[in-house]
Amino acid sequence: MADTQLNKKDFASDAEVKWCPGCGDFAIMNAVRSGMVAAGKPRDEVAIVSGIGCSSRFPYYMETYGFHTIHGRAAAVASGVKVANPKLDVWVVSGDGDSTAIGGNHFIHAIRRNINLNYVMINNKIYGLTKGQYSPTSEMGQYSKTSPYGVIDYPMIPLVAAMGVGATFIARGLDSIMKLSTEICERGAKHHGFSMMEIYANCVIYNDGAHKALSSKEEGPNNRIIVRHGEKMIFGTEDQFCLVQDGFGIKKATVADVAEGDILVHDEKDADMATVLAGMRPDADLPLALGIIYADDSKKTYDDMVYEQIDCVKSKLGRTMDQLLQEGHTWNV
Amino acid sequence: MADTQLNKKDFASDAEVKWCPGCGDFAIMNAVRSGMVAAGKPRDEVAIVSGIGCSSRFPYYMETYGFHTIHGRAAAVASGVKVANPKLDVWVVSGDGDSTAIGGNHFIHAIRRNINLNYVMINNKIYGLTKGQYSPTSEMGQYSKTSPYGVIDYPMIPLVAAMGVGATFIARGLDSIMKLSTEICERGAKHHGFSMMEIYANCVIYNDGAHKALSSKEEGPNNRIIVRHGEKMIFGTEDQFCLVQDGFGIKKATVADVAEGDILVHDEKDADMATVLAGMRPDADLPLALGIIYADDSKKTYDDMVYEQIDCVKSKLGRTMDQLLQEGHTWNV
Amino acid sequence: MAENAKLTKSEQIVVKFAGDSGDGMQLIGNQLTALAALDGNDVNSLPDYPSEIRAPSGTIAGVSGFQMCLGDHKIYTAGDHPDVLVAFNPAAVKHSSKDVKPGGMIITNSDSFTEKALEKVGYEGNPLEDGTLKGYDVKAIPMFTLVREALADMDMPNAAKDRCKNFFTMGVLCWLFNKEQQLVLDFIDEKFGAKAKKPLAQVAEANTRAFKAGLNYGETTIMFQERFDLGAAQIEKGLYRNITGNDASALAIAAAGYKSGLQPFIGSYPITPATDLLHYASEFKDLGLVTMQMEDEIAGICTAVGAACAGNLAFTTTSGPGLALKTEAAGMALILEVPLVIVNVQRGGPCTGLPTKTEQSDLLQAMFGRNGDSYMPIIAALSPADCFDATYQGAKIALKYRTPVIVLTDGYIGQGSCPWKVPTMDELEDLTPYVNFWKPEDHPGETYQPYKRDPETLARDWAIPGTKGVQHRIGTLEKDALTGAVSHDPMNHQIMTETRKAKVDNLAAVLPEAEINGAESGKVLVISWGGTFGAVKGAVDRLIEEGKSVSGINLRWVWPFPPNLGDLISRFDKILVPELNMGQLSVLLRAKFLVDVQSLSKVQGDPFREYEVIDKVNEMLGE
Amino acid sequence: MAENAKLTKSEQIVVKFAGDSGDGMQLIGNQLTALAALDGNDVNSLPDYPSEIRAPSGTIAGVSGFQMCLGDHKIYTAGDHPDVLVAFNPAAVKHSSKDVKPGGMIITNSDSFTEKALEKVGYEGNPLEDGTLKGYDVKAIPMFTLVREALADMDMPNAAKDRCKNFFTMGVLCWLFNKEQQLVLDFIDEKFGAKAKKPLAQVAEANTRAFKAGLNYGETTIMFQERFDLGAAQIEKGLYRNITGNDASALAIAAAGYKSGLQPFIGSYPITPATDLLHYASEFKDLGLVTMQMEDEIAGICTAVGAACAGNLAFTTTSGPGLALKTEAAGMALILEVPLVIVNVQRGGPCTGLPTKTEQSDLLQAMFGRNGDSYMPIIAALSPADCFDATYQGAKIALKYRTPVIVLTDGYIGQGSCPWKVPTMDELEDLTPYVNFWKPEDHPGETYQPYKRDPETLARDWAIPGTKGVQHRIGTLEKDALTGAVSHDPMNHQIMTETRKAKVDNLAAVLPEAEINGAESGKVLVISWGGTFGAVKGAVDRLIEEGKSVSGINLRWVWPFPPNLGDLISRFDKILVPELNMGQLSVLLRAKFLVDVQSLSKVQGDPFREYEVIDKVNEMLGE
Ligand SMILES: Cc1ncc(C[n+]2csc(CCOP(=O)(O)OP(=O)(O)O)c2C)c(N)n1
Ligand SMILES: Cc1ncc(C[n+]2csc(CCOP(=O)(O)OP(=O)(O)O)c2C)c(N)n1
Ligand code: SF4
Ligand code: SF4
Ligand SMILES: [Mg+2]
Ligand SMILES: [Mg+2]
Repeated sequence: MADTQLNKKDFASDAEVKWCPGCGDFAIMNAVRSGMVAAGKPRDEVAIVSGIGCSSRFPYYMETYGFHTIHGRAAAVASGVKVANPKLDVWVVSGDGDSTAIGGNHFIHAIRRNINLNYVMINNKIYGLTKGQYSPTSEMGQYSKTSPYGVIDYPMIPLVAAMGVGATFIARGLDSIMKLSTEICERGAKHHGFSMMEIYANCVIYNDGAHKALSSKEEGPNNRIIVRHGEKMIFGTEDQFCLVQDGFGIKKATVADVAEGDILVHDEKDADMATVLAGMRPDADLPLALGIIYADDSKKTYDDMVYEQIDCVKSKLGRTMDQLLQEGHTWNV
Repeated sequence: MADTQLNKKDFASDAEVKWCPGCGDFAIMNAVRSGMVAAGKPRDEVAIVSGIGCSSRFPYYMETYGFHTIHGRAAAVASGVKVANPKLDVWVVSGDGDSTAIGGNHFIHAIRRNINLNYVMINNKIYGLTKGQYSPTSEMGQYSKTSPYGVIDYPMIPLVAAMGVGATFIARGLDSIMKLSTEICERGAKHHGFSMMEIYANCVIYNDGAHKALSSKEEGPNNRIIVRHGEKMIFGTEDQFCLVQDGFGIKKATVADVAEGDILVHDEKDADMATVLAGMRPDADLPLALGIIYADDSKKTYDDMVYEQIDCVKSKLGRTMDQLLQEGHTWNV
Repeated sequence: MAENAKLTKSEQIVVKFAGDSGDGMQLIGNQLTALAALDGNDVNSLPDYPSEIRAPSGTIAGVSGFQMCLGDHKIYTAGDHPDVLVAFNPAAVKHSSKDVKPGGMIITNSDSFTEKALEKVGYEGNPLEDGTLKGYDVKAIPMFTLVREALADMDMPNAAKDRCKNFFTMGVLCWLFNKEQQLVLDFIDEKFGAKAKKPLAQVAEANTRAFKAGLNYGETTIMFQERFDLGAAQIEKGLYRNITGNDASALAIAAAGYKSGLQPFIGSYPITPATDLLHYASEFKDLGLVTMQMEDEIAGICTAVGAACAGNLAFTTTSGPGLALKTEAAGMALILEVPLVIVNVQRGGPCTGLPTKTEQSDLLQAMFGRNGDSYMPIIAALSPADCFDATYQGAKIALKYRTPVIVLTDGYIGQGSCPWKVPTMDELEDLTPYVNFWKPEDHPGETYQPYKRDPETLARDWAIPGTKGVQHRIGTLEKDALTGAVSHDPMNHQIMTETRKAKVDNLAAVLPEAEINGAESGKVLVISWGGTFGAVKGAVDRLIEEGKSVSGINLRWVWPFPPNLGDLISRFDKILVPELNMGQLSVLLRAKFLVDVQSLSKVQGDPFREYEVIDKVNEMLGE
Repeated sequence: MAENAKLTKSEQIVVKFAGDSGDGMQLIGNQLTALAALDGNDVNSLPDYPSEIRAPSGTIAGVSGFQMCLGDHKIYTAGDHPDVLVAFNPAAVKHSSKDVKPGGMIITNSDSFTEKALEKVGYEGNPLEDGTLKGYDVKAIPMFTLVREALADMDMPNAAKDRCKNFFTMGVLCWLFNKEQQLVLDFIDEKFGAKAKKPLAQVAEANTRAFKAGLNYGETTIMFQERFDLGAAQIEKGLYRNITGNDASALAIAAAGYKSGLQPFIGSYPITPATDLLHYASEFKDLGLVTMQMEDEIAGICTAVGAACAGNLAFTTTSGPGLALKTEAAGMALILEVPLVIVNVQRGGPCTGLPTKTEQSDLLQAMFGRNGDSYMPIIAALSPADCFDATYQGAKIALKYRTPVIVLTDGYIGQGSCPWKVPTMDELEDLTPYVNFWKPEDHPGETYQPYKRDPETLARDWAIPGTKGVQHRIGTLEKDALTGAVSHDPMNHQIMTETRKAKVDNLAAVLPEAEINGAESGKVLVISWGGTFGAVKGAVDRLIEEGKSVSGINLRWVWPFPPNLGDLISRFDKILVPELNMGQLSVLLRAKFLVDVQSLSKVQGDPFREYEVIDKVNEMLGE
């Protein structure tokens, strides 16, 4: 099969997909396959690394190289894969628990280093595989097996955390808006640097309806905004709402009430704005931001710098192995 | 000794302080002692938890309870101490490596939970104890024992990362500005919630002069700004510079060039502004922000909520141990 | 017609349920357990489920099983081969029929034997008809048909009606095993009736009807020629409750907190198969149990260490890969010499391995998986109910000796259940004597020395933050043997290393002696530990009955060994250690006693069957 | 006058330098090492420094030491008691003089014996005058005075001049040990002269003058009645370099990459005493060695596993507490069956323990510190120079068998140095035969099966990402024995567990046999491993010389054991295992061979001295 002709189905392995019927992960798998098509690499130059979790079963279902590693360490393993073999297109698929709980440290440091990974975090706000404990992204008050009286941890907002450590690309999708997820995966795949793609998913078994306020036909459009570079930030079932700047923050307004020029226009290269957008939450009467919130290709990637430095030192020092072994103070017996 | 009469010296243990002469940690120790005096707790109700590093030797020098634990885990151990015994005044002292490298995960999650800890991160941008390797806060290009050709990791800005996971108090000090460090520790000690206090320190042995651009008499005032709630943000050797808003960000201006009303006034309760302030860096032609950048007492602490929940469930269910043991389906033989 | 069926007195019956994972095998198994237990039988059970959350239904991979043994005497395992298999679909038949005793009964839902279902599992014909199951006593019951009929006038979707087949089956079994129907009716009432947390009147009604339909089916059809009648077991009088090992550990944690006067504290992170412990314990907020679900296992143990330092009774709970992550911090508890109980519910390894399968392969990790010379006591629970006692004892020793203690259970006993005689709080040993925090007022004129020790237990003098006037600093660097200050003195390190080892070694002297099952000397001694207890006990009992020169010992404390173990071992010609690992206890026994222990290894995610032990012993006896 | 001093032929001389940590004891020690080695002596050294970065100067706690043994024959340890102690201040005298051989020489800087300095260490009088050092041959030299005089006309601060006392001392020693002065002059030139990286003409000049002043001082004063003259050692011809164990490991990593044709990769996190390895390796960018300093140890090993998966030759480097954190991920390499070398430089434990002190207490952690049954080969380096070979061999076995391998060194050999015969790249074994990635073009008509194995080594067929057409998925759940797909099949797990164990066990057959030092049978066999090699070798040699029935064996591969070990052990009455731990190898030997190994334990942060082994053997011989 010629590489150029690949389509989504070519990325499907023949392993039986074992998620629960109705699980949001199915849709995301589809979107990622599109992303891979967009990246344009042949399947044998793609590697997917995952941790442990329902979502982390992902690699088995993809006709690429795949490593289903250990819980929380996917970002670190993938960093090794990418730096060791930079010509590979390396993806990470990881759950909210895998990424932000046990994997939190590797997650933030991979972002900080801007390693050129395509990172898909499937956020169902619950630990699915272990049967329903709350995660760092679970909501305050959420009931779960380990919070029978309600969660008392404040939730982490992964994209805000990502901005806090210098992300160069953040995007948020929703399992039920397939077109958007696909768009995100395609852009993420092409972004040169760490592409942080958070996609909300529904866990039908342990956290069913967690994203209903966003996905419902009636109320969804009032609770979310899909941002697009250069476009005005208007949303709502009837495009009745918009976003306007409020000091260093953002507030919601009714389109009818504001001057057109005051409606914010999305600028995907504005890191400060992106941080504020990523942090918007319906419970603060702001829509959840979906779409490509931040994308900046101007920062060098870690993996590029590794080899730049090697080349630079090579040209400066360029020792042979024998020279290295014999360096310093030597003598003959 | 009556509790009320405590002064700084009362918090000095009789262990010999073993930092290198000239190490920035000495000044910070002094500031923390002031903080403890301000907190007003008797010494036997104070516990200091540290990780491993030069800075983490801290507890030995303090006449309080002290636990010198393992590398990177101070935040987790301290969380246990505080939740187990909430009447204690619990401090953490940790290095930049201890906090943001191996300890990164516990650090961000303790902040996210808003556990009522006083967290002093001594940032010398180097691993001191292990003799000079770069840390996640080291600068791009910095030479160190493990970066003989220059660091290629982007630095983490701990306070921005802290804001990214929902910090309720962030402040930054500099070892050489003793008064400010003291002020920070005093306020931090009194903040109800996680008090994130980053204090830059000079490691005279392995990273001497790392903060020179900030501390030098000539240039320092041009490279830093001490922010104070309600005050205009003006800085410079001759107060010639100021900060003005620029979209969602901040830019530097010359006082002479801007209308007085355009000069930003610091609002320590504005989280969005705080995030931008915390991220200012001299290499982006912005002064490094020092002082109390963000302080918001309105969020409940995790430790408070633990006991609120316990009380609530007690009053609702209030089983005895025997009732618990006998719950469910029982039968007599 | 029921009266025509022969009522056969049985000593024990092995029953196995098999069906789709989503089909509630564990639930129905637990119901029969309760039913039998309420009726005075002893019961032991063994769940067996796939590792997928929802493996595709109707496939072999998706089959869940639940095997149990009911008896009129003490039952130690879930039995070897089922006398009765209840297999709800073709996949279950294919998966489990081969295990059934020759001539054993297979009850199945013939309505589920559709062409599609048969095809899905690779049956060419219908095994109920084509002789595939020759040699078994097959009862093909059209369960859906019968249940729908019984509920014909109820306004429920068929799918909901079909779900009542489990209670229909309970009806059949209730009749078959001659159990008291009222018990099941009460159960339905409790679960769905007016008194339930969430009353569901329709479900109660439907299940009641389905259950009665099942009962009637047994009585009125001529399908069953034989009924089983189990006498009551000779078990201790008292209040009983069916309990899983994980739940028992959770209760022990709360109880130990209560009886020590300390606030119990769990710092943990979810991991299969230890999660249920945390789930259940999280419900005990009203009893003041603090549970912190942390960001990872390291944080879990570290908060626990912090809580211990602050004077709580601290626990951390996990399974193999989690224990691997906790090793450095376990060393912290060890060198700080604070009490900490690590409950490790073992699963199949290495690495992620077989998360839902049982194994005993963390023993050597528990022994040696830390940097430096760092010994800790290890106690192993031998049954679900025993998890209570093992955890409670672990807490006691941790407190008394100021040491981390590892409690080993495994997926089988952690998730399996058995009847448990519920103790009253009064009966439980008082733990307050082991707490004795150092307070200046109790030691007039003395200066507090953090590492001064009790000469007998070697427990150090322990003062917690908040204690007036004795603030002090300790850490994880080597410490002076008295003051606890950092010490790099060579001889001090030697002394401290030896002292830490001696503390654990000395414990042996006060531990109960190992009890021998059988003669005090002989040809073969079989040593069990943890979950292998049941199979070994059953096997040795049978071998002794057969007059073989075989005895058994169970190790409750796996480290240190009971003081009389060496002596007992020396009185036998051969020693056998069956283990669900590659011979880990064997390594410890061989190293300690220089005896050529033979290891019977099994790493198949499944506990031993009695016959496996019996066969091996017979082989060793040369028979 | 010099000519009056007697030139005594010596076989070996033990010298110790002691002074403030900031005073460059290690530097001067290394200089003397180089000087002696250049002159054909064999040398072995032992640094000993406080754990504080900068312990307060002039205090006992702040004393750094560097002991070395120079000889005309192969030298295996830094010697027992110094013949010559060079103590630069009163603290150093107080700290180290008690170790000096009776009648031994103590050279000291009398200018440093100020009242304040004496007081600081608790000397009531001046030990140089008040008889405290009776029984020693004390050479009190006013070094500052003499050096300042020699540099009188140079425009330098006195503090800088005083720093030249080290080269002054080198001058004295050069004369005392009858060494070629040109070597030192060359050295100064190389280090500070025109050819140096950062030429410092003034420093070069000052040190040259100070050195010559020292030489002259030896020659012209009547202080020394005796000079030592060491013959050249009978060591192999070739190019030599003085090297620390950590540096040797770093070089081996680069070399193994080169000789395997793979990109070498280190994923690591700094930890004492392993950091130097990472420091040095970080300089090898021009040789294509990738080092990633990660956020923690777990990330360190995980990136290394990722790099291995991607086809690099992957290493991770650490010390005890770091190894504890890497356990889960080490299991990942094991179950994925990818090559990975874990270099662990052991230090004093448990927990943070004694970071700067040596110990061998990670052996059982290396063996068993992982969840599940998870065996890995373990190789131990026996000297600083041997770290090269041990690391290289580790890489070879990792590649050949597709397995993680643990290389154990320790603080003593990692940071200590000795002369190393530099191999040429041509001499090193070619590692490319062990790489053999699976490529479709080499296997026409075959389907790639990730877990198909080489029948001999049991190494699996290994294809890396980027290989055309064989994309596949593997993970850390148990895998099918052929396809590598997730498998929960009970017998498959049994087979895989046994196969993983067999892979390591089988390695024994191809490992070199254990070589015996001495007779093949006798009364006492002393078994050394890793860093105990030197002391045991020296001790056994001496005991054999004395005609005792004693032999020695060194274990290079600590797991699996060499095939002939059991046989050799059985030929001796008693077995002694000296270890810098509480008897960890003993546990393995006892369990394996059921022999009553006696353990000589030492946990004092310090390697064995020969006499300690000799005393113990004599005790066992009943003498
Ligand atoms: C070291 C370790 N700790 C814990 C676990 C148990 N575990 C497996 S997946 C998981 C969380 C899964 O949640 P998430 O990452 O959100 O994935 P999801 O299943 O929701 O897709 C946990 C706690 C493990 N496998 N390994
Ligand atoms: C598990 C573990 N890994 C690594 C180390 C080694 N180590 C000790 S302190 C330290 C870093 C210290 O840097 P920092 O936290 O910035 O403190 P500083 O010494 O600069 O004050 C490291 C890497 C350790 N002690 N334990
Ligand atoms: S449990 Fe939840 S997350 Fe897991 S497969 Fe099922 S629906 Fe998806
Ligand atoms: S090494 Fe640096 S950080 Fe450590 S004590 Fe010395 S000056 Fe301070
Ligand atoms: Mg999830
Ligand atoms: Mg630092």
